[in-house]
Amino acid sequence: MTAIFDVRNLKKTFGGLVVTNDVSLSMAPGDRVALIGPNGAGKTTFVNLVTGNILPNAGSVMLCGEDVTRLGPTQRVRRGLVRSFQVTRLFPEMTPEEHVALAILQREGRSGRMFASHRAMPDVMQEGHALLSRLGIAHLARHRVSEIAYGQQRLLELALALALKPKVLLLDEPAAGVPQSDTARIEQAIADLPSDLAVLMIEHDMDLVFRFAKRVVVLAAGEIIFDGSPDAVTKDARVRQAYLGSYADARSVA
Amino acid sequence: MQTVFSIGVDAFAYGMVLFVISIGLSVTMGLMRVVNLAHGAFAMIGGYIASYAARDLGLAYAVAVMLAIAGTILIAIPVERLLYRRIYGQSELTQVLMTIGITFCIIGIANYVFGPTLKTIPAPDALRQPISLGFRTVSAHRLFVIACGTAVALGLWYFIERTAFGVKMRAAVDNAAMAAALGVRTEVVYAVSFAVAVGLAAFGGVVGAELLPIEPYYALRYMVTFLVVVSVGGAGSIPGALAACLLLGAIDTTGRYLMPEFGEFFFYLAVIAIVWLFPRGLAGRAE
Amino acid sequence: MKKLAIAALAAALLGGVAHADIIKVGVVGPFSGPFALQGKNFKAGIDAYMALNGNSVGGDTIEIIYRDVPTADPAQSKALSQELVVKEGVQYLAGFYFTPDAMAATPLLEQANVPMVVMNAATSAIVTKSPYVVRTSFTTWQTSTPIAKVAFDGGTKKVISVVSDYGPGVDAEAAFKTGFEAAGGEIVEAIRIPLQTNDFSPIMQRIKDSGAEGVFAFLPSGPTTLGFVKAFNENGLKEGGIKFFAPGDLTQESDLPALGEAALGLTTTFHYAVSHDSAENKKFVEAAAKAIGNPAELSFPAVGAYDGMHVIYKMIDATGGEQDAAKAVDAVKGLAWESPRGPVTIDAESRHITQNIYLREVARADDGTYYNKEIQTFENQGDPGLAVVK
Amino acid sequence: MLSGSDTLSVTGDRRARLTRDAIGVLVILALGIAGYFLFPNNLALLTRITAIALLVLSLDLVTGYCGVATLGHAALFGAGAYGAAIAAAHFGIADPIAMLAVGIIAGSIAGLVSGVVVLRAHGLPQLVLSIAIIHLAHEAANKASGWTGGSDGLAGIMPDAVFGLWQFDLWGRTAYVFGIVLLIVVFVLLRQIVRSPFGMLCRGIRQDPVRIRAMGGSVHGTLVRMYIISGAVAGAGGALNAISTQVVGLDSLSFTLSAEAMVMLVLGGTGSLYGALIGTLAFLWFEDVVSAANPFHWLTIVGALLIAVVLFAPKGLYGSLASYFEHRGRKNP
Repeated sequence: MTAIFDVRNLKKTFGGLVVTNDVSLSMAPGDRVALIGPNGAGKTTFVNLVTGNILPNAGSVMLCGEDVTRLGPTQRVRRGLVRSFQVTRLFPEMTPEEHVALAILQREGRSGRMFASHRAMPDVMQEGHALLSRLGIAHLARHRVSEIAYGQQRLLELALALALKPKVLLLDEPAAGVPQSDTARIEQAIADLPSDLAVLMIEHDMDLVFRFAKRVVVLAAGEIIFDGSPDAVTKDARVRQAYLGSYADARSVA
Repeated sequence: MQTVFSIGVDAFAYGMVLFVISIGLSVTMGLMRVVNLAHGAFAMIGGYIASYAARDLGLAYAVAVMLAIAGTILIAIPVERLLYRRIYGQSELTQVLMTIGITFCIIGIANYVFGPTLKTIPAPDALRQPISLGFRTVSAHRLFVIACGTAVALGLWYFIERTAFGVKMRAAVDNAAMAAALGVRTEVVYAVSFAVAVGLAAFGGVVGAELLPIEPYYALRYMVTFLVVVSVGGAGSIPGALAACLLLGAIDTTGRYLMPEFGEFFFYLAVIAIVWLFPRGLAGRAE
Repeated sequence: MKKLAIAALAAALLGGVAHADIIKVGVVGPFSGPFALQGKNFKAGIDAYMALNGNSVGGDTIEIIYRDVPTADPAQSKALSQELVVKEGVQYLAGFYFTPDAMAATPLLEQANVPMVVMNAATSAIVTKSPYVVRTSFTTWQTSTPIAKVAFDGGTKKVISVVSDYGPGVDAEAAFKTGFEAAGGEIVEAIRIPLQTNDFSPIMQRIKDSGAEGVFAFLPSGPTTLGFVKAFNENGLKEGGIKFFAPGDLTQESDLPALGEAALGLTTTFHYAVSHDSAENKKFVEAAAKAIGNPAELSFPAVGAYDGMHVIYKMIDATGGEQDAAKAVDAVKGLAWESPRGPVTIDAESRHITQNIYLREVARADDGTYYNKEIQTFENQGDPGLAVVK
Repeated sequence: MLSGSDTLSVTGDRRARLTRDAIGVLVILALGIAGYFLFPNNLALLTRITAIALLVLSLDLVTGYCGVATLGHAALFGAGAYGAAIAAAHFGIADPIAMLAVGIIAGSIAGLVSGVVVLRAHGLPQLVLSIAIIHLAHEAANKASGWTGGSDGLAGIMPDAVFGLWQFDLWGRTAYVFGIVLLIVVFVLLRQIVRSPFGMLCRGIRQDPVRIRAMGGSVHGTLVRMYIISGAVAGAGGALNAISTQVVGLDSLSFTLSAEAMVMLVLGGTGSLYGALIGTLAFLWFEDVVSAANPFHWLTIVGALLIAVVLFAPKGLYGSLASYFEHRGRKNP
């Protein structure tokens, strides 16, 4: 299968510090890849490089065969590269209905319309409602986001990403901060993601990683030290060293 | 060449005056995160007290300055407790509304108590002499203000960066909850910081009165100038404020010398250019 | 008998209507904000006049209604004037410290049948905007022209002009330039500085570098004037023998305590000094000082207001209290009287005040206060600025 | 409250919305008519309030809906006022509708320019950019006295009768009706805009611009567009001011007016068109009453009012009222 998302030899330095070194990662439609790595491994920088918030010193990012390395974040989103945030970034004064409507309209290039509210657009309302129903938060459609529980906000975060109909989806710790009781729903939602979508999930929770991923990529000190099956990852010596080493370091610091 | 030196001296002196008057605002806006439009009002109160002490009571200049600082802080304490405390951490717009309200009230009261005329603060004879620099003369008062500015800059820098209180203050601003958990009494920190800011305002109002004379409308007349220099410098940064004052002072002075007709254009175009290049101010930190 | 009684009653009633009216005068001025002092002077002048001349004319009681326009704001001035006319029913509009404020209200006059008595605004053109405008103050041209002659005759041939960049400043510059060049002098440079100027040192340097023997200046009163005069001294221009010329706005009495020693010896020309030596003025100063509270705050807008009230009283007298703007204005054309500032006449054609302009010098009185000492009189000066307007 | 309404009826929604808007328009209209008959002698003031209300509405669009802090919004208003006035005084365009159109265009252009500049920074530096703009605009108008009349103001604006039928009169009746109609039209258009996808996008930007970018939305472009719309509204206000007072002064391009507009907006409550209207009405009415009662010391009383509002109605008059009723509504459903 051809790669829909292809990162080649990405390199980023801050001052003299190399934070991303020669990272390559390729994904095909339908891939379920988990990106893991100890703290400070450069995951955040990698996400920012991929989404276009910062520009690399070398290397390229290809999306559907197009070189998007020099494009800004919004351009990449419009080409189908969508991310979710590790800490929910929603509009506290707006309702879930408005969130998804905005995303749908944005996707269709209709967000600049100045007359007629989204509620007068049956197609948008139906699609939005279907999406909220799929994630089980339709009953909250008209509550302010500031009034709904965090677990449900995480679901909405997911809904927002889906409303953009991405080709490649970056999930940044989708279950972070969610109470135990709600994680099942989020996991279910992730399991139900469209099968042709390429999903890259950054996650700490190894249980979730094993249930979700068909492939695991390990980032340590800015380099990819492992790229293979979930079964193999725990047996890999470098991975063990990276993790245990860093744990040992962490303990000595504390 | 002589003209260049001459402009340089004027620019430096003007920049330092701006610095002495505005730096208190940098403390409230940068360290306490309060858009304090009433800064000029406190400077004005200081000026009135000094004028009353020196001119009507005939006290010595130094005594008048001390009285002005102490008196202004004294007046500011209830204002802080009753009003400012309500707007810490509120939105900028709310702070603008409250502090403009306070400014209006102070203007009205000053107008009622002191009348609408200009008030001067008689300086000692030593400060009233023109002093010759060889190629030109400057008033001794300007040199005095330059010295005051330098002293304030160093003192404040030491206070914020080097003393235990400065550490607490920065901690309280960065994360009030965390600071409180560590045993910092944030309301005390805020009250002291506010007193420092008001004291600086009063001091600036008094020593800057030669250039910005005291009258009831003082509080609004120079509000924009204070706001601009502090923001251009990057609120909360002393070196930033100093740099902004000297830079804007230089641009203003040069512009007024070379093309006085377009003085205002120079100043504000420079402001736009600086903010365009440094959208967070000269010494702005990432937010 | 009964008929007679009714007639008497009717006469009494009618008479009552005709002779016990309240005539309202609307006064627009800056009563708060940066120019509150000038508005305060308006009120002092009006109060003084009413204290000395009673508050009624021919049985009609005069009532003053004040409206505040803190800074030049023509839209607000027009709205308030309109409100004074249609809501309060004023028969006379008066006051107007700023030219744009007066200009904005002139279109109302004819339709409203209301005369306007300008008590300060000093741009020549105002009186041409409506036949119902009468001015009892001065124009910048009127007060700035004589100083040009004084300067030239005093031996200063090269002058630099420095004015604030706004209407009155531009007027002053033009008036001085016209007068000075006509006399044979040379304006080496004419600088207009922004209204918001805090530091005048660069300007002083510029004056020094220009090689002029004297400086002509016009700036708004208050902090700007203070800053300019102080800088003039501190930068050694006074010591350096550079002469200082200005119309009297710069050394108005309310600024003198603050200017203090720095102002000593400054020469200005103006239509009024609080120190003017006449019985009429003594009476006025006494009453106005009482009205304003602090005598040190008294300055020229008070006399404009005082004489403005005189004109309004004459108008009321002439119309018998009826609202008739044309008749009222006609009645004061050519009116001459002894004002606190000296003999004055309302010019029949321009409806602007013809008056003496005095050359004065700031001097120190025995009690240590400063005052404008009149040293020369230019008699019966009209407004040279009107020729330029036309 | 709409909680638990799983079924979304599009037509029902629309009807509810239209009803709410109709009520809003009717309230303005009723107030307008009441003003006309109850205060027939204050129409000049009421027209001025209407013109300033347009400025405050316009400010609300960028500050309340987009979160842009500006103390230079009078630049847009002044552009409209001078645009209309110059068209009338120098080019003989005296038809009020045409003057209005010129004002709207001039305001939009000013909106574009100041939008591009102001949006360069955030927070305090942004405030300072806006202050710089208003001072530059003020100075420029002062310098170009040949066109603007400089500090003397631009007089000699003689608008024709509206549609050739209604002359502008001394009592300001025509100007008032003209203003109220303009306000209602603008209000209806703005209601549409703030509820449209575009308005939603703007509100999103105010709450979290990063999220908008992550949705592929253009923050800068959207804000500039809103600034242009805001300029059109402020320009209409400026033109109304020029038409009704027939004189334009430098005050219409002043920092003072900008700051006052901000005070009125915050007083009423940001982020709501009603808040902007209520803030303007409350502030100017209060100012008029107090300054007529005591022309010498009214500023103190206005100051006290502002302090009281922050202490007792921190969300502004309308905002606090709305949340009070929302609160009550929730307590007693």
